[in-house]
Amino acid sequence: MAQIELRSLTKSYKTGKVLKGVSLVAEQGEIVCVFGPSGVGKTVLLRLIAGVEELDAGAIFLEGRDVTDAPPETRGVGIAFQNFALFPHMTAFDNIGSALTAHGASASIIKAKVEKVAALLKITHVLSHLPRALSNGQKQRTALARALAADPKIVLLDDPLRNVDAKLRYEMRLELPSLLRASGATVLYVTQDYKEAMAIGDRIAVLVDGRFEQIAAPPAIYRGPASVSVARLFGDPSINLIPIKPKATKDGAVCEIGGATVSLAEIHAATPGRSLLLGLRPESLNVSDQQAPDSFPVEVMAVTPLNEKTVLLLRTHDGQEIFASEAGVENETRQPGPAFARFDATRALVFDEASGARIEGRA
Amino acid sequence: MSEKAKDFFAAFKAGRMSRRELMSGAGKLGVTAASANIMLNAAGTDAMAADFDWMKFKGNKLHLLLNKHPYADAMIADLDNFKKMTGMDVTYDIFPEDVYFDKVTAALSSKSSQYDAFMTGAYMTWTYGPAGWIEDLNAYIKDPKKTNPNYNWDDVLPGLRASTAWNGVPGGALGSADAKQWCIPWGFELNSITYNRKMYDKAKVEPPKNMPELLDTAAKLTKDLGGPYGIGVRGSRSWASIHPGFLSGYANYGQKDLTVEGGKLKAAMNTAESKAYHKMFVSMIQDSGPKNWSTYTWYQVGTDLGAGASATIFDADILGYFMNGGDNKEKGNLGFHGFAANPNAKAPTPNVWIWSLAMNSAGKQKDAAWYFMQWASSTEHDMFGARKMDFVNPVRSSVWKDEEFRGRIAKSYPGYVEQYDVSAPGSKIYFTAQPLFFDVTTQWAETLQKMVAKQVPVDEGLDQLAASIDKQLKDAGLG
Amino acid sequence: MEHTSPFERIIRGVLIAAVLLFFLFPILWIFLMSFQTNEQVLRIPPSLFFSPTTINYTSLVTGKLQTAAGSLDLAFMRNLGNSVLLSSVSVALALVLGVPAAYAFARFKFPLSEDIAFTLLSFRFAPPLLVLLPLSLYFQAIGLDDTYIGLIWVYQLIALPLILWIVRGYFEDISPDIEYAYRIAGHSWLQTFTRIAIPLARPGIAAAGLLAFIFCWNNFVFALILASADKQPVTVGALAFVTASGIQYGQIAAAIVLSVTPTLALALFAQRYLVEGLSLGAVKG
Amino acid sequence: MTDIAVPARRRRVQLLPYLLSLPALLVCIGILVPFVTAAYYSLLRFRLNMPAMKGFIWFGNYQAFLTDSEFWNTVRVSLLYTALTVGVELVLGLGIAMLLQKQTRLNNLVSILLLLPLMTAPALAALMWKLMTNPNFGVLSYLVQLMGVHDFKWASSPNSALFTVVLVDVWVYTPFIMILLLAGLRSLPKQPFEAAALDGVPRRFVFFRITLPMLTPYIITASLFRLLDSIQQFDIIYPMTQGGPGNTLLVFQVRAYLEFYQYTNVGRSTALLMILWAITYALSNLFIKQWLKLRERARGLA
Repeated sequence: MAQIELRSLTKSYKTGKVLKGVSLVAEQGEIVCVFGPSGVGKTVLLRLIAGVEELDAGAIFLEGRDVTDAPPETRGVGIAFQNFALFPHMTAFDNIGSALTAHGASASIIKAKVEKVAALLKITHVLSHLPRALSNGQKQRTALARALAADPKIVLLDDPLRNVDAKLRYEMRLELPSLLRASGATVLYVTQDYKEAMAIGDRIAVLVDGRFEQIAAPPAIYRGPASVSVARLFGDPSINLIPIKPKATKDGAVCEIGGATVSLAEIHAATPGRSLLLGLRPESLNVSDQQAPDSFPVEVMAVTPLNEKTVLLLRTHDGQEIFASEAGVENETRQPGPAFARFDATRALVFDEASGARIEGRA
Repeated sequence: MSEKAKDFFAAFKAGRMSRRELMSGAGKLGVTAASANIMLNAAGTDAMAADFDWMKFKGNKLHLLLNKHPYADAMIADLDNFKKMTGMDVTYDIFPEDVYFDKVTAALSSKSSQYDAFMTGAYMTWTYGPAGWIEDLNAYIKDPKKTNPNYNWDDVLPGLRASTAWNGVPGGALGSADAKQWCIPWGFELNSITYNRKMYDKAKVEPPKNMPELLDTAAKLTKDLGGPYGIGVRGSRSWASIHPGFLSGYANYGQKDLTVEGGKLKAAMNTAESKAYHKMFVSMIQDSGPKNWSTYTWYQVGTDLGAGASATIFDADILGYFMNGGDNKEKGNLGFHGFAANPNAKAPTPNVWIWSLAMNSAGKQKDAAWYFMQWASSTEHDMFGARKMDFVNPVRSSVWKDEEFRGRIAKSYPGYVEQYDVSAPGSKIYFTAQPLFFDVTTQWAETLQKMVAKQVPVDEGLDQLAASIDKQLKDAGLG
Repeated sequence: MEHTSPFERIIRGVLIAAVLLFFLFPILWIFLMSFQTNEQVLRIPPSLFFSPTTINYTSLVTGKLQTAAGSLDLAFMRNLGNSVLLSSVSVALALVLGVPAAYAFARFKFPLSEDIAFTLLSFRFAPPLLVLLPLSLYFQAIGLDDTYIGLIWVYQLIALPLILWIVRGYFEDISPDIEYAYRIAGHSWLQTFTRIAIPLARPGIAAAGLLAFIFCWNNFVFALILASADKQPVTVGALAFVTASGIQYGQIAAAIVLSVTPTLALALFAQRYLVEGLSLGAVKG
Repeated sequence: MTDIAVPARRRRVQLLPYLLSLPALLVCIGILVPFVTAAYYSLLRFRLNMPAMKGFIWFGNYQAFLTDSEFWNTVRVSLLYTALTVGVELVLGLGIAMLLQKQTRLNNLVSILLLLPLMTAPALAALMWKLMTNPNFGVLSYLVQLMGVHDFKWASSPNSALFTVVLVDVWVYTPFIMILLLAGLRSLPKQPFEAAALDGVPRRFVFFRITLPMLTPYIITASLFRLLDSIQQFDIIYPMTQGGPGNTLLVFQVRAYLEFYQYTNVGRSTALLMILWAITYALSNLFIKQWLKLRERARGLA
């Protein structure tokens, strides 16, 4: 049974329409990351589901029940806010226990459950503290514990790692999936960090311009983004987009990049003359001093070694700047200057320039 | 009270026992001096009860609005006798004079039936009467079914009876044949000189006999005493600053506030004589008056005299009377002196202030209220207050003839009775009765303040005042 | 501000002393006066030295005033009781009415909300006398004339706008997510309001309540016109010492001292909240 | 992803906020019925002790004010009094608040003690000040004399009357402003000040460019409430001078009080008060608009 079902939710504010028909079905035990750029309405969506904001149109079903008009306290969800929203006048224990008191649980049950979830989140030692005495990480764990304490069937997490430091974020990214899975709840996890989404989500629902542009498992989204906008959101540096006009030749489809002719995958032979965007992930670009078949000449403008990779800024001969990245930083010989770039045509993504939709290149 | 005690008091009442015998005898019976007073008057009220059904309104509850004043204190001290005699209950609200009349206006204008009867001055009835807030008491006084046969209305000083009766016509003479009796005189004040005898002896001056002398004496006192100032008069921005000494002296020069011609009112403060009088009065304050004159009310004038900060006051005689007693520093040092401001006048012409009792038109038990009023203004209560309490000046001629009262005053307040006897014949209300009384007097006080502060010369100030008042009279359809 | 030179500290000390002198000298003088007889008060020149008497206090407390004119009954303690009753009930009512309304304006944007909020605040604009004149007529007609209920009702004009204004701002500064979190956890709106919103706004409510209490306590005109002697508060009642035979300054001083005491006690009690409570909220943008 | 056509939901009418705010509104409106009555009275020639001349005269009472120099004097005095008291109290209150800004036990105690004048009812405070400025027994008069000023007449001279009542008002109400501004100062964020201190920015610059702007919302609120009380002043002036000497202190409410309770001129009294109301309304509106604007801006930044 679908635990969460959203049907064409729309919501607008004075400043404009934020959600323009959002639909989603999430199954039991599934972690769905709602991902999208900031300000796109991810938080609004969570609030609609939690019932603290009112829909303009659409319907929400939780655990098979229509809760569109139900007040928040009857929806049976657990939520953790981005700003934690702990109750400043209650101890961490009472904060976590608040979801249990509402359902009239006995003191001993509350104690047992709070301590269990606190142990899971490693905050047992601060249970008697007031929020103002907690560190940011402890606050964040308390907020999570509060969301999980009552064993809700549905958990909504609003960018819970945003306000914690990098180290903690990294740790939590590793811990969270197993923790959430152990709870057995269906989780909607809002984030604006694609890595986080990919690390945590069973599926990622990409919210762009008021709609889910794509809902799919992380690798599928990365490899096969439904559109330019989705493709742009994944990857760092982000995907290179080069306008091309494929031509059909006897050897198959080709296009011109920076004066050189480059082969495309077979399927694009069917789209000659159309304005397309060639999407090249930086890591799929191969930069070499040597000219090779299907390579195109570039100028290496800058070399930026990062920890685990090196990012190159290239300029094609027709003036377009693109990024390439190479694993590792060992290749210290890499110098600015003329070079040749090449890519694997079967892994290149091709989008229709007008609609932004991806043109399926391979199965 | 035991029967024995009752007989005892009855014996005194019948003249078979002297007062001293009564008091010592009462002591032996275990009656304190204070309750002896009440018992004594109980004997009086017993006498009053003859031939009248005082119990007619038994069980009624009256509610009074009273000013914080010795008259009210005297009434309250005697109130148990009224309750006993009539079987009525009486409660009251007391407010200090500063806010008392505002409270009365508030209560009456809201047509509140809360209060059955209340204390008032005659001037106020010029507002309350036409507004329809108070009853014409002639209907009660003249009705033998309502008024006990011993009430003896004619015993009340005729000047006071007239001054509290008005026909409601703007400018109409007080006490005219068609006048309505808006209130019953209860106690009253004459305006005269009270002076500090010690200071006068020290400065070697005599009590002044007229306005020019007063100016000289006050100036000399201020100069010679080195501290106290010469003359205290009221100066606050209120009608209350106009009506005591100021208007008494003004009237003595034959001046009027307004003139009435053919039913039309006209301001009369800008005559040459008036200007001369104002100049004297103003320079008297400037030279020898209190520094804070423009905030001076009854209280400051009295307090200064009692505390030895001033040597003389030209104000109510009873203010001097109060300051000569109590715990005042200058207690016993004060002298009293009737005062004719105009050297050419034969006798003083004090403007009077009459504390009176009036009946609320919105009240729901008027006949019962009248029972209270006639008791409170009866000879018996008047006599009790005059003899035992500070109920001066009493309004009944029979009380003024009472030797015990005169004796008590003569002993503790030397010169007071003489002052009264000189002042009384010429005393009456010298204001013109009309609805704009408070507008006119307040503005008059404001103008006086400006003159004393030298913001405007006297002549010019009075011309402006008269013009402004004429305009207001005209606007109100009176001028 | 941390690095203050000794010179600056001295200047600060002197300034604070000067401020205390200006604001507390009259209070101190009144306090001293309350232990003097009228005769001592009215000495020329005034003096700091006197043999203290407690007569003013005993006469206030026992209700018997000995004056030149004899013994008078005083209703001062009753007046004090009236003040306590009128002010505390008025503020309590204003809180009961005002806090939910303040919450509504802070949390919900509903049609006419700003208009209603402004209207409520604007009750402070109406000159008291303007309302008072016809009010006494209406009160007479509907039987509220000279009743505690009538007075408490009128006192809402003083207390309610103040409480609304301050508490509304305070609520607005509390993150709504905190309340949402509680509701989503399964608590009803009312539980959330009473267990989260109100406790969190407590400093603001306490501070606003205290200020409203002070303003109610100090009111003079409403009480003067609308209350009879047995219902009047100390502000009007203290005038009873202004008698025809003199002003009893000693007693007025003692009355002021006694009348300030309950409010001062309340302020000391609420001290923790006072500054904190005013610092968030209304006052802030 | 295709849109499933779902009809727009009918918005539920939110009853709760109305339920929460209506009782307060009703209680106040009940009290405000008299306001309408008063507005009507102000259009009448209506003097209680001359019932015969009662009649509807439209804006006759108001028109009469236009040419009445006494009225303009009242407007002038009221505004002057308001400007002086609010101005002095603001400056003084801000100064004291800054002295007490640091959270120490002593400063907290001082701030509570300074509230004492506010707890003294103005009506009683006026009575005490009247005694303290009495030329004979008054301790202040005595002190002033010791300082060699012999002819200072406090409330009794037109030259010093305004000074005296403003002094009493300042004494009573400065603590009110002080406590609001103290709360404001203590709630200001610390960073800008620390940064300024590190950069060695002059104190004066910090005060005018950082402290004052950040404190503005508090200043507006404090001034608004003081303004409302000050322009409607009655409790201090009436007992001290009844509007005198002359017409020096004849502010709106004192004059209206006399017009009603002494002259029983209901029409003129209510017309005066309606004008006072209009002035108050306009001034408050100005303040509240400003306050809302600042608030909006603060929200926008958040």
